[in-house]
Amino acid sequence: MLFEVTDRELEPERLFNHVRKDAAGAVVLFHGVVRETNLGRNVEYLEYEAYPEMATKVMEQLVGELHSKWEITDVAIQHRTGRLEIGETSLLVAVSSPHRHEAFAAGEWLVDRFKDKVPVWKKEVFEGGEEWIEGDRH
Amino acid sequence: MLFEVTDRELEPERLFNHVRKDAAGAVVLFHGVVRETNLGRNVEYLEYEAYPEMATKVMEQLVGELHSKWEITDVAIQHRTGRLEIGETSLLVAVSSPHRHEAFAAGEWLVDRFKDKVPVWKKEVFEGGEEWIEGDRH
Amino acid sequence: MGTVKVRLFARLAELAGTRSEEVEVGEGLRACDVYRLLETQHPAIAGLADTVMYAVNQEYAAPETPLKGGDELALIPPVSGGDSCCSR
Amino acid sequence: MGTVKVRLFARLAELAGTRSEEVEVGEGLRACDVYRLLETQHPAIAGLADTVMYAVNQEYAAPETPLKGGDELALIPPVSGGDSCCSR
Repeated sequence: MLFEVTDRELEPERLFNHVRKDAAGAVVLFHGVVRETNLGRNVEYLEYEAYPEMATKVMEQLVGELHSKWEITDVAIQHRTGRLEIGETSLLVAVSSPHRHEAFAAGEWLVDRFKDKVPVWKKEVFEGGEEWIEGDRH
Repeated sequence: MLFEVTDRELEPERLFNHVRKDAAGAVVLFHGVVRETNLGRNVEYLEYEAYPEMATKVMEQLVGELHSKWEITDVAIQHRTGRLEIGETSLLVAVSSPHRHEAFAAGEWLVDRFKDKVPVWKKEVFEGGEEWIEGDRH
Repeated sequence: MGTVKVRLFARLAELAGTRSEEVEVGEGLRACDVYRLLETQHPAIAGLADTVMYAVNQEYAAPETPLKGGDELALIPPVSGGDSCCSR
Repeated sequence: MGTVKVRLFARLAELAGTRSEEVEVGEGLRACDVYRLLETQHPAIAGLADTVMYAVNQEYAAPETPLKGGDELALIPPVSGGDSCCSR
């Protein structure tokens, strides 16, 4: 398992290489990307902030739960903090498995749980204002 | 939409860049990878063969159907032909969407339909023999 | 009435020892008739007709589809592209 | 009885104008009591206690969790990491 919170550009190729194993026939790589609009507003950029020490502990628990639910070969996650422009990747989740349906299901579950549990926040700076986004109302 | 059958190494970064648009918040990138074992046999390598002209037509139909089922921003697919070693990527499917659940669902659906419909075949060369794999018994 | 170009792939191509054949179009010639014709020329593919699908001009077509001069007929064994995962 | 390190994040940190506070541990001090204490020092965060979750030593904890010297208490506003998609 690999988990990193970083203020630098995320590294899909590195995460792919981390989870790719000879026993795995499928790798699902999810990219969460900054969109140009949200709640009907024109987004200028996002600011992400994390509580990294706790994020690491929560991720370890989630990945433990994931392995109890699906046959997963390996998992790698990166989240970016700081200022992100439209089109930049904020979250990368890579999941490998012998079986593609398990890789898809586990990847989707992990992104959902991440957004629900991991202590990371974003402030949206839009035309005419800014707002801390709280919870999944976006 | 981008669809290619090629005997060269597949290009995940290029496919990501192709489907990444400012309206899309999620990109799901599926890698189908050659596994070391299949049906309990030790695989040495795979040989993929395609009927490219027909594969292109079938893909266009599938992508049309996909757009009628989900809100998808763009799709890109590459399939590799020729000899593939263990760990190499045979199929790449990239799907972008404003909404991550639609990107996951559409990506999984497209891989399933691809394996069911698109005229591509693989021969498995294993320790002690070789066999054309027919259908999804693998 | 012209000829039909027949394309063979994967196991069928290997068994028949050819990837492409030309067949004269006779009155009422159907896709499945072409398979029977090829079976007599390439006995190694005999008995596999039930597993094969047909494509006429790059689209899946019923075995009874009538053929005309200039058509491309493909004999499609069960496909197996994509990943090397089982599907569960 | 020592002190508790309190960490604030995101909107709470911005409203309070601080990311970190030290609080003396009194008899029976609970996580939610710390919030009330901070409300009196930083009135801008008043009224938000219902939206906040607590973490003690980097694990989610109930508001009634008792604190001891050396603990790290974090006030966690509703999280919003990950992609910028709505979840449908």
